[in-house]
Amino acid sequence: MELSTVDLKRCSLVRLGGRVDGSVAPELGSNLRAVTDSGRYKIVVNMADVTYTSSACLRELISAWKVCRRWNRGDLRLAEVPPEIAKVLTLTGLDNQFAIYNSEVEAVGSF
Amino acid sequence: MELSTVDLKRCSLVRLGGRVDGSVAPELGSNLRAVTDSGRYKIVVNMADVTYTSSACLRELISAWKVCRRWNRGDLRLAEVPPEIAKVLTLTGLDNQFAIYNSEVEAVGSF
Amino acid sequence: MNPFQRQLSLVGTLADLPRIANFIAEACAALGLAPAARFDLQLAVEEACCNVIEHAYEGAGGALKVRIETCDEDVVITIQDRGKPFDPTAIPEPDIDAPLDERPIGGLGLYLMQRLMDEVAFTFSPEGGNTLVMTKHEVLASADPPQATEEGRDGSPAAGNDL
Amino acid sequence: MNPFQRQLSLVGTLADLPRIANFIAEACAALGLAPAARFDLQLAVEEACCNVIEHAYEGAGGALKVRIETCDEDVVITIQDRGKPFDPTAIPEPDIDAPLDERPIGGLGLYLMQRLMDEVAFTFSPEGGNTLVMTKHEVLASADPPQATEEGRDGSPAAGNDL
Ligand SMILES: Nc1ncnc2c1ncn2[C@@H]1O[C@H](COP(=O)(O)OP(=O)(O)O)[C@@H](O)[C@H]1O
Ligand SMILES: Nc1ncnc2c1ncn2[C@@H]1O[C@H](COP(=O)(O)OP(=O)(O)O)[C@@H](O)[C@H]1O
Repeated sequence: MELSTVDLKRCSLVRLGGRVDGSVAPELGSNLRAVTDSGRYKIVVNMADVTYTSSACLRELISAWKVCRRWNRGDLRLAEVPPEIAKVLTLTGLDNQFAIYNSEVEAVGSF
Repeated sequence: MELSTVDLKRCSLVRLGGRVDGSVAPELGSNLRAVTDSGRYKIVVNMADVTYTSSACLRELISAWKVCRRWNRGDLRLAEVPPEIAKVLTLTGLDNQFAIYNSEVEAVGSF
Repeated sequence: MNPFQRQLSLVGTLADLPRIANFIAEACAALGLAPAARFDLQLAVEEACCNVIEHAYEGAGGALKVRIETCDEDVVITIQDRGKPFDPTAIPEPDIDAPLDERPIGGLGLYLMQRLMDEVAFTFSPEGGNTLVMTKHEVLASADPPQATEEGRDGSPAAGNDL
Repeated sequence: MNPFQRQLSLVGTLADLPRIANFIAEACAALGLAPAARFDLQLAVEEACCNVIEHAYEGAGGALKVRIETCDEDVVITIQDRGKPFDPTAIPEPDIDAPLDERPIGGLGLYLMQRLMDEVAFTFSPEGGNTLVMTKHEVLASADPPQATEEGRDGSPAAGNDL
Protein backbone atom coordinates (compact mmCIF):
# COMPACT_ATOMS: atom_id res chain seq x y z
CA MET A 1 0.00 0.00 0.00
CA GLU A 2 1.17 3.49 -0.83
CA LEU A 3 -0.39 6.44 0.93
CA SER A 4 0.28 10.15 0.87
CA THR A 5 -1.64 13.01 2.40
CA VAL A 6 -1.80 16.61 1.18
CA ASP A 7 -3.62 19.22 3.26
CA LEU A 8 -5.37 21.67 0.98
CA LYS A 9 -7.29 24.73 2.07
CA ARG A 10 -10.72 23.11 2.27
CA CYS A 11 -9.91 19.45 2.42
CA SER A 12 -7.24 16.83 2.81
CA LEU A 13 -6.31 14.72 -0.15
CA VAL A 14 -5.27 11.16 0.55
CA ARG A 15 -3.75 9.34 -2.39
CA LEU A 16 -3.91 5.61 -2.00
CA GLY A 17 -2.17 2.99 -4.10
CA GLY A 18 -1.29 -0.69 -4.35
CA ARG A 19 -2.98 -3.59 -2.56
CA VAL A 20 -5.17 -2.43 0.29
CA ASP A 21 -5.91 -5.78 1.87
CA GLY A 22 -6.45 -6.89 5.44
CA SER A 23 -2.74 -6.82 6.17
CA VAL A 24 -2.42 -3.08 5.59
CA ALA A 25 -5.95 -1.80 6.22
CA PRO A 26 -5.09 -0.93 9.86
CA GLU A 27 -2.38 1.37 8.54
CA LEU A 28 -4.92 3.04 6.24
CA GLY A 29 -7.17 3.42 9.27
CA SER A 30 -4.51 5.09 11.36
CA ASN A 31 -3.58 7.44 8.54
CA LEU A 32 -7.20 8.51 8.12
CA ARG A 33 -7.51 8.94 11.87
CA ALA A 34 -4.43 11.14 11.84
CA VAL A 35 -6.28 13.43 9.43
CA THR A 36 -9.51 13.56 11.40
CA ASP A 37 -7.64 13.84 14.70
CA SER A 38 -6.04 17.00 13.35
CA GLY A 39 -9.54 18.46 12.99
CA ARG A 40 -9.81 17.97 9.24
CA TYR A 41 -13.10 16.30 8.36
CA LYS A 42 -13.20 16.96 4.63
CA ILE A 43 -11.27 14.21 2.94
CA VAL A 44 -10.82 13.11 -0.64
CA VAL A 45 -9.45 9.60 -1.10
CA ASN A 46 -7.97 9.17 -4.56
CA MET A 47 -8.12 5.46 -5.37
CA ALA A 48 -6.60 5.71 -8.86
CA ASP A 49 -3.57 3.57 -8.08
CA VAL A 50 -5.31 1.02 -5.86
CA THR A 51 -4.98 -2.43 -7.40
CA TYR A 52 -6.99 -4.41 -4.86
CA THR A 53 -9.32 -3.84 -1.91
CA SER A 54 -11.19 -6.10 0.42
CA SER A 55 -13.79 -5.52 3.12
CA ALA A 56 -10.98 -4.61 5.52
CA CYS A 57 -10.32 -1.51 3.44
CA LEU A 58 -14.03 -0.71 3.19
CA ARG A 59 -14.25 -0.97 6.98
CA GLU A 60 -11.63 1.76 7.36
CA LEU A 61 -13.25 3.97 4.74
CA ILE A 62 -16.68 3.59 6.33
CA SER A 63 -15.28 4.22 9.76
CA ALA A 64 -13.50 7.41 8.63
CA TRP A 65 -16.59 8.46 6.67
CA LYS A 66 -18.65 8.25 9.88
CA VAL A 67 -16.15 10.35 11.78
CA CYS A 68 -16.15 12.95 9.01
CA ARG A 69 -19.92 13.15 8.72
CA ARG A 70 -20.60 13.48 12.43
CA TRP A 71 -22.42 16.74 13.22
CA ASN A 72 -22.36 17.48 9.54
CA ARG A 73 -18.81 18.73 9.87
CA GLY A 74 -17.46 17.11 6.74
CA ASP A 75 -17.43 14.20 4.35
CA LEU A 76 -15.13 11.57 2.92
CA ARG A 77 -15.37 11.45 -0.86
CA LEU A 78 -13.76 9.08 -3.31
CA ALA A 79 -12.08 9.91 -6.60
CA GLU A 80 -10.83 7.97 -9.61
CA VAL A 81 -12.05 4.58 -8.45
CA PRO A 82 -10.72 1.88 -10.82
CA PRO A 83 -13.27 -0.61 -12.24
CA GLU A 84 -12.27 -3.56 -10.04
CA ILE A 85 -12.49 -1.45 -6.92
CA ALA A 86 -15.81 -0.05 -8.11
CA LYS A 87 -17.05 -3.64 -8.37
CA VAL A 88 -16.37 -4.22 -4.66
CA LEU A 89 -18.18 -0.99 -3.81
CA THR A 90 -21.14 -2.04 -5.95
CA LEU A 91 -21.33 -5.52 -4.44
CA THR A 92 -21.57 -3.99 -0.98
CA GLY A 93 -23.97 -1.20 -1.91
CA LEU A 94 -21.38 1.45 -1.14
CA ASP A 95 -21.36 2.91 -4.63
CA ASN A 96 -24.52 4.84 -3.74
CA GLN A 97 -23.30 5.82 -0.30
CA PHE A 98 -19.94 7.39 -0.96
CA ALA A 99 -19.78 10.47 -3.14
CA ILE A 100 -17.56 9.30 -5.98
CA TYR A 101 -15.90 11.63 -8.49
CA ASN A 102 -14.30 10.78 -11.80
CA SER A 103 -11.36 13.04 -11.19
CA GLU A 104 -9.35 14.08 -8.18
CA VAL A 105 -9.77 17.72 -9.04
CA GLU A 106 -13.56 17.44 -9.19
CA ALA A 107 -13.57 15.73 -5.81
CA VAL A 108 -11.35 18.40 -4.27
CA GLY A 109 -13.38 21.08 -6.04
CA SER A 110 -16.59 19.67 -4.54
CA PHE A 111 -15.66 20.86 -1.04
CA MET B 1 -5.88 26.69 -28.68
CA GLU B 2 -7.95 24.26 -26.67
CA LEU B 3 -10.00 25.52 -23.78
CA SER B 4 -12.45 23.87 -21.41
CA THR B 5 -14.12 25.20 -18.30
CA VAL B 6 -15.33 23.21 -15.30
CA ASP B 7 -17.28 24.97 -12.56
CA LEU B 8 -16.34 23.50 -9.19
CA LYS B 9 -17.84 24.42 -5.86
CA ARG B 10 -15.33 27.11 -4.91
CA CYS B 11 -13.71 27.95 -8.20
CA SER B 12 -13.80 27.52 -11.94
CA LEU B 13 -11.13 25.47 -13.59
CA VAL B 14 -10.03 26.54 -17.05
CA ARG B 15 -7.85 24.05 -18.85
CA LEU B 16 -5.87 25.66 -21.62
CA GLY B 17 -3.89 23.93 -24.33
CA GLY B 18 -2.03 24.42 -27.59
CA ARG B 19 -0.68 27.68 -29.00
CA VAL B 20 -2.09 30.70 -27.23
CA ASP B 21 -0.83 33.41 -29.54
CA GLY B 22 -2.23 36.74 -30.65
CA SER B 23 -4.59 35.07 -33.10
CA VAL B 24 -6.54 33.25 -30.39
CA ALA B 25 -5.91 35.37 -27.30
CA PRO B 26 -9.18 37.29 -27.83
CA GLU B 27 -11.02 33.97 -27.60
CA LEU B 28 -9.22 33.22 -24.34
CA GLY B 29 -10.28 36.65 -23.14
CA SER B 30 -13.93 36.10 -23.96
CA ASN B 31 -13.93 32.69 -22.29
CA LEU B 32 -12.45 34.16 -19.11
CA ARG B 33 -14.97 36.99 -19.26
CA ALA B 34 -17.77 34.44 -19.57
CA VAL B 35 -16.59 32.98 -16.25
CA THR B 36 -16.34 36.30 -14.43
CA ASP B 37 -19.57 37.57 -16.00
CA SER B 38 -21.33 34.60 -14.41
CA GLY B 39 -20.18 35.90 -11.03
CA ARG B 40 -17.34 33.44 -10.55
CA TYR B 41 -14.16 35.23 -9.56
CA LYS B 42 -12.07 32.32 -8.34
CA ILE B 43 -10.35 30.83 -11.34
CA VAL B 44 -7.63 28.26 -11.83
CA VAL B 45 -6.00 28.26 -15.26
CA ASN B 46 -4.24 24.97 -15.91
CA MET B 47 -1.50 25.66 -18.45
CA ALA B 48 -0.16 22.09 -18.62
CA ASP B 49 -0.94 21.60 -22.30
CA VAL B 50 -0.03 25.09 -23.49
CA THR B 51 2.78 24.89 -26.03
CA TYR B 52 3.29 28.59 -26.65
CA THR B 53 2.21 31.95 -25.25
CA SER B 54 2.93 35.52 -26.15
CA SER B 55 2.15 38.85 -24.53
CA ALA B 56 -1.32 38.69 -26.08
CA CYS B 57 -2.10 35.75 -23.80
CA LEU B 58 -0.55 37.48 -20.80
CA ARG B 59 -2.72 40.51 -21.50
CA GLU B 60 -5.86 38.38 -21.20
CA LEU B 61 -4.64 36.65 -18.06
CA ILE B 62 -3.73 39.96 -16.42
CA SER B 63 -7.01 41.48 -17.45
CA ALA B 64 -9.01 38.58 -16.00
CA TRP B 65 -6.81 38.58 -12.89
CA LYS B 66 -7.72 42.23 -12.29
CA VAL B 67 -11.42 41.51 -12.65
CA CYS B 68 -11.13 38.60 -10.22
CA ARG B 69 -9.18 40.54 -7.61
CA ARG B 70 -11.44 43.58 -7.58
CA TRP B 71 -12.92 44.16 -4.12
CA ASN B 72 -10.98 41.14 -2.95
CA ARG B 73 -13.68 38.91 -4.34
CA GLY B 74 -11.40 36.31 -5.88
CA ASP B 75 -8.18 35.47 -7.66
CA LEU B 76 -6.89 33.93 -10.86
CA ARG B 77 -4.25 31.30 -10.12
CA LEU B 78 -2.11 29.31 -12.50
CA ALA B 79 -1.31 25.61 -12.38
CA GLU B 80 1.14 23.27 -14.09
CA VAL B 81 2.95 25.96 -16.06
CA PRO B 82 5.37 24.30 -18.52
CA PRO B 83 8.99 25.54 -18.51
CA GLU B 84 8.78 27.55 -21.75
CA ILE B 85 5.65 29.31 -20.56
CA ALA B 86 7.27 29.92 -17.19
CA LYS B 87 10.13 31.60 -19.05
CA VAL B 88 7.72 34.15 -20.55
CA LEU B 89 6.22 34.80 -17.13
CA THR B 90 9.68 35.28 -15.64
CA LEU B 91 10.81 37.64 -18.40
CA THR B 92 7.82 39.86 -17.71
CA GLY B 93 8.01 39.66 -13.92
CA LEU B 94 4.68 37.85 -13.71
CA ASP B 95 6.10 34.77 -12.03
CA ASN B 96 5.98 36.64 -8.72
CA GLN B 97 2.58 38.17 -9.35
CA PHE B 98 0.43 35.20 -10.21
CA ALA B 99 -0.02 32.49 -7.62
CA ILE B 100 1.39 29.45 -9.43
CA TYR B 101 0.84 25.87 -8.30
CA ASN B 102 2.67 22.74 -9.38
CA SER B 103 -0.50 20.74 -9.68
CA GLU B 104 -4.05 21.47 -10.71
CA VAL B 105 -5.39 19.88 -7.58
CA GLU B 106 -3.25 22.09 -5.33
CA ALA B 107 -4.43 25.16 -7.20
CA VAL B 108 -8.08 24.14 -6.89
CA GLY B 109 -7.48 23.13 -3.29
CA SER B 110 -6.01 26.56 -2.54
CA PHE B 111 -9.40 28.26 -2.85
CA MET C 1 -8.37 -36.26 -16.48
CA ASN C 2 -6.21 -35.49 -13.44
CA PRO C 3 -7.83 -32.92 -11.17
CA PHE C 4 -5.77 -29.88 -10.28
CA GLN C 5 -4.95 -29.52 -6.59
CA ARG C 6 -2.65 -27.20 -4.66
CA GLN C 7 -2.41 -26.60 -0.95
CA LEU C 8 -0.84 -23.96 1.28
CA SER C 9 -0.32 -24.53 5.02
CA LEU C 10 0.81 -21.77 7.30
CA VAL C 11 0.57 -20.30 10.77
CA GLY C 12 -1.40 -17.36 9.61
CA THR C 13 -1.35 -13.74 10.73
CA LEU C 14 -2.67 -10.72 8.84
CA ALA C 15 0.83 -10.22 7.41
CA ASP C 16 0.42 -13.52 5.53
CA LEU C 17 -2.54 -12.31 3.47
CA PRO C 18 -0.37 -11.23 0.50
CA ARG C 19 1.27 -14.65 0.51
CA ILE C 20 -2.12 -16.35 0.45
CA ALA C 21 -3.18 -13.99 -2.34
CA ASN C 22 -0.11 -14.97 -4.35
CA PHE C 23 -0.84 -18.63 -3.84
CA ILE C 24 -4.35 -18.15 -5.23
CA ALA C 25 -3.14 -15.91 -8.05
CA GLU C 26 -0.63 -18.51 -9.18
CA ALA C 27 -3.19 -21.29 -9.07
CA CYS C 28 -5.63 -19.16 -11.09
CA ALA C 29 -2.90 -18.42 -13.63
CA ALA C 30 -2.03 -22.11 -13.92
CA LEU C 31 -5.71 -22.85 -14.48
CA GLY C 32 -5.92 -20.06 -17.06
CA LEU C 33 -8.96 -18.56 -15.36
CA ALA C 34 -10.52 -15.43 -16.78
CA PRO C 35 -9.69 -12.19 -14.89
CA ALA C 36 -13.22 -11.87 -13.48
CA ALA C 37 -13.05 -15.36 -11.96
CA ARG C 38 -9.57 -14.72 -10.56
CA PHE C 39 -10.80 -11.55 -8.95
CA ASP C 40 -13.74 -13.31 -7.31
CA LEU C 41 -11.61 -16.17 -5.96
CA GLN C 42 -8.91 -13.80 -4.69
CA LEU C 43 -11.33 -11.67 -2.78
CA ALA C 44 -13.40 -14.54 -1.38
CA VAL C 45 -10.25 -16.27 -0.11
CA GLU C 46 -8.92 -13.11 1.48
CA GLU C 47 -12.21 -12.46 3.21
CA ALA C 48 -12.32 -16.02 4.52
CA CYS C 49 -8.71 -16.05 5.73
CA CYS C 50 -9.01 -12.60 7.22
CA ASN C 51 -11.99 -13.81 9.25
CA VAL C 52 -10.13 -16.88 10.46
CA ILE C 53 -7.17 -14.79 11.57
CA GLU C 54 -9.20 -11.98 13.08
CA HIS C 55 -12.11 -13.86 14.59
CA ALA C 56 -11.33 -17.59 14.92
CA TYR C 57 -7.79 -16.92 16.20
CA GLU C 58 -8.59 -13.44 17.53
CA GLY C 59 -5.48 -11.95 15.97
CA ALA C 60 -2.99 -14.46 17.33
CA GLY C 61 -1.39 -16.60 14.62
CA GLY C 62 -2.91 -20.03 14.11
CA ALA C 63 -2.72 -23.02 11.78
CA LEU C 64 -4.45 -22.31 8.50
CA LYS C 65 -4.74 -24.51 5.41
CA VAL C 66 -5.89 -23.29 2.03
CA ARG C 67 -6.59 -25.79 -0.74
CA ILE C 68 -7.65 -25.01 -4.27
CA GLU C 69 -8.75 -27.82 -6.58
CA THR C 70 -10.89 -28.52 -9.57
CA CYS C 71 -13.95 -30.71 -9.76
CA ASP C 72 -15.23 -31.03 -13.31
CA GLU C 73 -15.71 -27.43 -14.44
CA ASP C 74 -15.81 -26.08 -10.88
CA VAL C 75 -13.11 -24.60 -8.69
CA VAL C 76 -13.35 -25.65 -5.06
CA ILE C 77 -11.55 -23.86 -2.26
CA THR C 78 -11.25 -25.39 1.19
CA ILE C 79 -10.03 -23.42 4.18
CA GLN C 80 -9.33 -25.18 7.45
CA ASP C 81 -8.45 -23.81 10.87
CA ARG C 82 -8.35 -24.89 14.52
CA GLY C 83 -9.64 -21.66 15.99
CA LYS C 84 -12.87 -20.76 17.72
CA PRO C 85 -15.94 -22.07 15.90
CA PHE C 86 -18.87 -19.74 15.23
CA ASP C 87 -22.45 -19.94 14.05
CA PRO C 88 -22.73 -18.40 10.61
CA THR C 89 -26.52 -18.60 10.72
CA ALA C 90 -26.47 -16.24 13.69
CA ILE C 91 -24.72 -13.52 11.67
CA PRO C 92 -27.30 -11.19 10.14
CA GLU C 93 -26.92 -10.39 6.46
CA PRO C 94 -25.95 -6.73 6.02
CA ASP C 95 -28.59 -4.41 4.57
CA ILE C 96 -26.65 -3.04 1.66
CA ASP C 97 -29.47 -0.71 0.70
CA ALA C 98 -29.42 1.04 4.05
CA PRO C 99 -27.86 4.49 4.28
CA LEU C 100 -24.29 4.29 5.46
CA ASP C 101 -24.90 6.18 8.69
CA GLU C 102 -27.35 3.47 9.77
CA ARG C 103 -24.98 0.64 8.94
CA PRO C 104 -22.50 -0.98 11.28
CA ILE C 105 -18.80 -0.75 10.49
CA GLY C 106 -17.72 -4.10 9.06
CA GLY C 107 -19.85 -7.16 8.54
CA LEU C 108 -19.29 -7.21 4.78
CA GLY C 109 -16.80 -10.08 4.55
CA LEU C 110 -19.16 -13.07 4.80
CA TYR C 111 -21.61 -11.29 2.53
CA LEU C 112 -18.92 -10.74 -0.12
CA MET C 113 -17.91 -14.41 0.04
CA GLN C 114 -21.51 -15.36 -0.62
CA ARG C 115 -21.84 -12.92 -3.49
CA LEU C 116 -18.55 -13.91 -5.11
CA MET C 117 -18.87 -17.70 -4.81
CA ASP C 118 -21.71 -20.03 -5.77
CA GLU C 119 -21.57 -22.21 -2.65
CA VAL C 120 -20.23 -21.34 0.80
CA ALA C 121 -20.45 -24.07 3.44
CA PHE C 122 -19.08 -24.05 6.97
CA THR C 123 -18.63 -27.20 9.07
CA PHE C 124 -17.29 -27.31 12.57
CA SER C 125 -16.17 -30.48 14.35
CA PRO C 126 -14.20 -30.95 17.57
CA GLU C 127 -11.92 -33.45 15.77
CA GLY C 128 -11.56 -31.96 12.28
CA GLY C 129 -11.65 -28.33 13.31
CA ASN C 130 -13.38 -25.65 11.25
CA THR C 131 -13.79 -26.19 7.55
CA LEU C 132 -15.06 -23.76 4.96
CA VAL C 133 -15.73 -25.02 1.45
CA MET C 134 -16.37 -22.41 -1.25
CA THR C 135 -17.26 -23.45 -4.78
CA LYS C 136 -17.35 -21.48 -7.98
CA HIS C 137 -19.26 -23.24 -10.77
CA GLU C 138 -18.35 -23.58 -14.42
CA VAL C 139 -15.29 -21.33 -14.31
CA LEU C 140 -13.08 -23.81 -16.13
CA ALA C 141 -15.33 -23.98 -19.17
CA SER C 142 -14.29 -20.45 -20.13
CA ALA C 143 -10.72 -20.84 -18.89
CA ASP C 144 -7.86 -20.30 -21.32
CA PRO C 145 -5.15 -22.74 -20.22
CA PRO C 146 -1.89 -20.87 -20.92
CA GLN C 147 0.22 -24.02 -20.89
CA ALA C 148 -2.10 -26.27 -22.92
CA THR C 149 -0.45 -28.37 -25.61
CA GLU C 150 -1.44 -28.05 -29.23
CA GLU C 151 -3.41 -31.31 -29.01
CA GLY C 152 -5.03 -30.22 -25.78
CA ARG C 153 -6.31 -27.04 -27.36
CA ASP C 154 -7.72 -28.91 -30.33
CA GLY C 155 -9.05 -31.91 -28.42
CA SER C 156 -10.65 -31.04 -25.12
CA PRO C 157 -11.62 -27.62 -23.83
CA ALA C 158 -10.73 -28.68 -20.28
CA ALA C 159 -7.25 -29.86 -21.20
CA GLY C 160 -5.67 -27.25 -18.94
CA ASN C 161 -7.09 -28.77 -15.75
CA ASP C 162 -4.30 -31.19 -15.10
CA LEU C 163 -1.43 -28.74 -15.45
CA MET D 1 29.75 31.15 -47.74
CA ASN D 2 26.28 31.92 -49.02
CA PRO D 3 24.18 33.68 -46.41
CA PHE D 4 20.83 32.15 -45.58
CA GLN D 5 17.82 34.29 -46.47
CA ARG D 6 14.09 33.62 -46.55
CA GLN D 7 11.22 36.02 -46.88
CA LEU D 8 7.47 35.92 -46.32
CA SER D 9 5.13 38.57 -47.71
CA LEU D 10 1.50 38.71 -46.77
CA VAL D 11 -1.48 40.94 -46.12
CA GLY D 12 -1.45 40.28 -42.45
CA THR D 13 -4.27 39.92 -39.97
CA LEU D 14 -4.11 38.30 -36.53
CA ALA D 15 -5.21 35.03 -38.14
CA ASP D 16 -1.90 34.95 -40.02
CA LEU D 17 0.22 34.75 -36.88
CA PRO D 18 0.43 30.92 -36.93
CA ARG D 19 1.57 31.07 -40.54
CA ILE D 20 4.28 33.57 -39.64
CA ALA D 21 5.26 31.36 -36.70
CA ASN D 22 5.59 28.39 -39.05
CA PHE D 23 7.73 30.38 -41.42
CA ILE D 24 10.11 31.25 -38.57
CA ALA D 25 10.03 27.70 -37.16
CA GLU D 26 11.01 26.25 -40.51
CA ALA D 27 13.82 28.74 -40.98
CA CYS D 28 15.12 27.98 -37.48
CA ALA D 29 14.98 24.25 -38.23
CA ALA D 30 16.85 24.73 -41.50
CA LEU D 31 19.48 26.70 -39.61
CA GLY D 32 19.63 24.01 -36.93
CA LEU D 33 19.18 26.56 -34.16
CA ALA D 34 19.07 25.40 -30.56
CA PRO D 35 15.57 25.25 -29.00
CA ALA D 36 16.24 28.25 -26.76
CA ALA D 37 17.19 30.42 -29.75
CA ARG D 38 14.17 29.22 -31.74
CA PHE D 39 11.92 30.10 -28.84
CA ASP D 40 13.34 33.62 -28.58
CA LEU D 41 13.05 34.30 -32.33
CA GLN D 42 9.51 32.90 -32.50
CA LEU D 43 8.27 35.03 -29.67
CA ALA D 44 10.04 38.21 -30.77
CA VAL D 45 8.65 37.88 -34.29
CA GLU D 46 5.15 37.26 -33.04
CA GLU D 47 5.29 40.27 -30.76
CA ALA D 48 6.55 42.46 -33.60
CA CYS D 49 3.97 41.24 -36.13
CA CYS D 50 1.17 41.40 -33.60
CA ASN D 51 2.04 45.04 -32.98
CA VAL D 52 2.10 45.86 -36.68
CA ILE D 53 -1.31 44.27 -37.18
CA GLU D 54 -2.90 45.67 -34.04
CA HIS D 55 -1.33 49.09 -33.88
CA ALA D 56 0.22 50.09 -37.22
CA TYR D 57 -2.77 48.77 -39.20
CA GLU D 58 -5.23 49.08 -36.30
CA GLY D 59 -6.63 45.61 -36.89
CA ALA D 60 -7.31 45.99 -40.61
CA GLY D 61 -5.11 43.75 -42.74
CA GLY D 62 -2.05 45.38 -44.28
CA ALA D 63 1.06 44.48 -46.22
CA LEU D 64 3.66 42.85 -44.02
CA LYS D 65 7.05 41.44 -44.95
CA VAL D 66 9.13 39.22 -42.70
CA ARG D 67 12.70 38.38 -43.66
CA ILE D 68 15.06 36.13 -41.77
CA GLU D 69 18.71 35.95 -42.77
CA THR D 70 22.13 35.22 -41.39
CA CYS D 71 25.05 37.59 -41.06
CA ASP D 72 28.17 35.82 -39.87
CA GLU D 73 27.05 34.08 -36.66
CA ASP D 74 24.03 36.34 -36.22
CA VAL D 75 20.43 35.91 -37.23
CA VAL D 76 18.79 39.09 -38.48
CA ILE D 77 15.05 39.53 -38.78
CA THR D 78 13.54 42.40 -40.71
CA ILE D 79 9.86 43.27 -40.55
CA GLN D 80 8.40 45.86 -42.87
CA ASP D 81 4.97 47.44 -43.01
CA ARG D 82 3.20 50.43 -44.52
CA GLY D 83 1.03 51.23 -41.54
CA LYS D 84 0.98 54.12 -39.10
CA PRO D 85 4.47 55.01 -37.82
CA PHE D 86 5.01 55.47 -34.08
CA ASP D 87 7.68 56.75 -31.75
CA PRO D 88 9.18 53.84 -29.79
CA THR D 89 11.10 56.22 -27.54
CA ALA D 90 7.78 57.62 -26.33
CA ILE D 91 6.66 54.21 -25.07
CA PRO D 92 7.59 53.81 -21.39
CA GLU D 93 9.34 50.61 -20.38
CA PRO D 94 7.03 48.53 -18.18
CA ASP D 95 7.95 48.24 -14.51
CA ILE D 96 8.07 44.49 -14.22
CA ASP D 97 8.77 44.68 -10.49
CA ALA D 98 5.56 46.55 -9.81
CA PRO D 99 2.65 44.71 -8.25
CA LEU D 100 0.22 43.53 -10.89
CA ASP D 101 -2.65 45.69 -9.63
CA GLU D 102 -0.56 48.79 -10.29
CA ARG D 103 0.41 47.71 -13.79
CA PRO D 104 -1.40 48.53 -17.00
CA ILE D 105 -2.88 45.72 -19.05
CA GLY D 106 -0.56 45.08 -22.00
CA GLY D 107 2.61 46.97 -22.84
CA LEU D 108 4.79 43.86 -22.58
CA GLY D 109 5.34 43.16 -26.27
CA LEU D 110 8.07 45.70 -27.05
CA TYR D 111 9.75 44.87 -23.77
CA LEU D 112 9.79 41.16 -24.60
CA MET D 113 11.29 41.87 -28.02
CA GLN D 114 14.09 43.80 -26.34
CA ARG D 115 14.70 41.07 -23.79
CA LEU D 116 14.67 38.28 -26.35
CA MET D 117 16.81 39.91 -29.04
CA ASP D 118 20.19 41.60 -28.82
CA GLU D 119 19.34 44.55 -31.08
CA VAL D 120 15.95 46.04 -31.87
CA ALA D 121 15.93 49.01 -34.25
CA PHE D 122 12.94 50.83 -35.73
CA THR D 123 13.19 53.15 -38.73
CA PHE D 124 10.30 55.00 -40.29
CA SER D 125 10.42 56.69 -43.68
CA PRO D 126 7.63 58.09 -45.86
CA GLU D 127 9.08 56.24 -48.88
CA GLY D 128 10.31 52.95 -47.40
CA GLY D 129 7.59 52.60 -44.79
CA ASN D 130 8.25 51.20 -41.31
CA THR D 131 11.16 48.87 -40.81
CA LEU D 132 12.07 46.90 -37.72
CA VAL D 133 15.41 45.09 -37.63
CA MET D 134 15.98 42.62 -34.79
CA THR D 135 19.30 40.86 -34.40
CA LYS D 136 20.28 37.89 -32.29
CA HIS D 137 24.05 37.51 -31.91
CA GLU D 138 26.16 34.40 -32.10
CA VAL D 139 23.28 31.96 -32.40
CA LEU D 140 24.77 30.11 -35.34
CA ALA D 141 27.97 29.24 -33.49
CA SER D 142 26.03 26.75 -31.37
CA ALA D 143 23.67 25.72 -34.15
CA ASP D 144 23.48 22.09 -35.16
CA PRO D 145 22.72 22.14 -38.91
CA PRO D 146 20.51 19.09 -39.44
CA GLN D 147 21.09 18.92 -43.17
CA ALA D 148 24.84 19.55 -43.15
CA THR D 149 26.91 17.28 -45.40
CA GLU D 150 29.56 15.05 -43.98
CA GLU D 151 32.27 17.44 -45.29
CA GLY D 152 30.38 20.42 -43.97
CA ARG D 153 30.27 18.98 -40.47
CA ASP D 154 33.95 18.18 -40.55
CA GLY D 155 35.07 21.33 -42.32
CA SER D 156 33.32 24.46 -41.19
CA PRO D 157 31.04 24.88 -38.18
CA ALA D 158 28.88 27.33 -40.14
CA ALA D 159 28.35 24.98 -43.05
CA GLY D 160 24.63 24.83 -42.40
CA ASN D 161 24.09 28.51 -43.13
CA ASP D 162 23.56 28.17 -46.83
CA LEU D 163 20.99 25.40 -46.73
N1 LIG E 1 -13.97 -17.60 10.72
C1 LIG E 1 -14.68 -17.00 11.68
N2 LIG E 1 -14.51 -17.37 12.97
C2 LIG E 1 -15.20 -16.75 13.92
N3 LIG E 1 -16.10 -15.77 13.72
C3 LIG E 1 -16.31 -15.37 12.46
C4 LIG E 1 -15.62 -15.95 11.38
N4 LIG E 1 -16.05 -15.36 10.27
C5 LIG E 1 -16.96 -14.45 10.62
N5 LIG E 1 -17.13 -14.44 11.95
C6 LIG E 1 -18.10 -13.61 12.69
O1 LIG E 1 -19.00 -13.03 11.75
C7 LIG E 1 -18.97 -11.62 11.80
C8 LIG E 1 -19.16 -11.05 10.42
O2 LIG E 1 -18.03 -11.34 9.65
P1 LIG E 1 -17.72 -10.54 8.33
O3 LIG E 1 -18.97 -10.44 7.54
O4 LIG E 1 -16.55 -11.13 7.65
O5 LIG E 1 -17.39 -9.06 8.80
P2 LIG E 1 -16.20 -8.50 9.71
O6 LIG E 1 -15.13 -9.52 9.74
O7 LIG E 1 -15.82 -7.24 9.04
O8 LIG E 1 -16.83 -8.24 11.04
C9 LIG E 1 -17.65 -11.28 12.43
O9 LIG E 1 -17.68 -10.04 13.08
C10 LIG E 1 -17.43 -12.44 13.39
O10 LIG E 1 -18.14 -12.19 14.59
N1 LIG F 1 4.25 48.54 -34.81
C1 LIG F 1 3.64 49.47 -34.08
N2 LIG F 1 2.93 50.44 -34.66
C2 LIG F 1 2.30 51.37 -33.96
N3 LIG F 1 2.34 51.42 -32.60
C3 LIG F 1 3.02 50.48 -31.94
C4 LIG F 1 3.70 49.46 -32.64
N4 LIG F 1 4.30 48.67 -31.72
C5 LIG F 1 4.00 49.18 -30.52
N5 LIG F 1 3.24 50.27 -30.63
C6 LIG F 1 2.74 51.11 -29.51
O1 LIG F 1 3.49 50.77 -28.35
C7 LIG F 1 2.62 50.32 -27.31
C8 LIG F 1 3.29 49.20 -26.53
O2 LIG F 1 3.39 48.06 -27.34
P1 LIG F 1 3.63 46.65 -26.70
O3 LIG F 1 4.70 46.77 -25.70
O4 LIG F 1 3.81 45.67 -27.78
O5 LIG F 1 2.30 46.33 -25.90
P2 LIG F 1 0.79 46.15 -26.39
O6 LIG F 1 0.83 45.87 -27.83
O7 LIG F 1 0.32 45.01 -25.57
O8 LIG F 1 0.10 47.44 -26.03
C9 LIG F 1 1.37 49.90 -28.03
O9 LIG F 1 0.24 50.01 -27.17
C10 LIG F 1 1.32 50.88 -29.19
O10 LIG F 1 0.75 52.10 -28.76
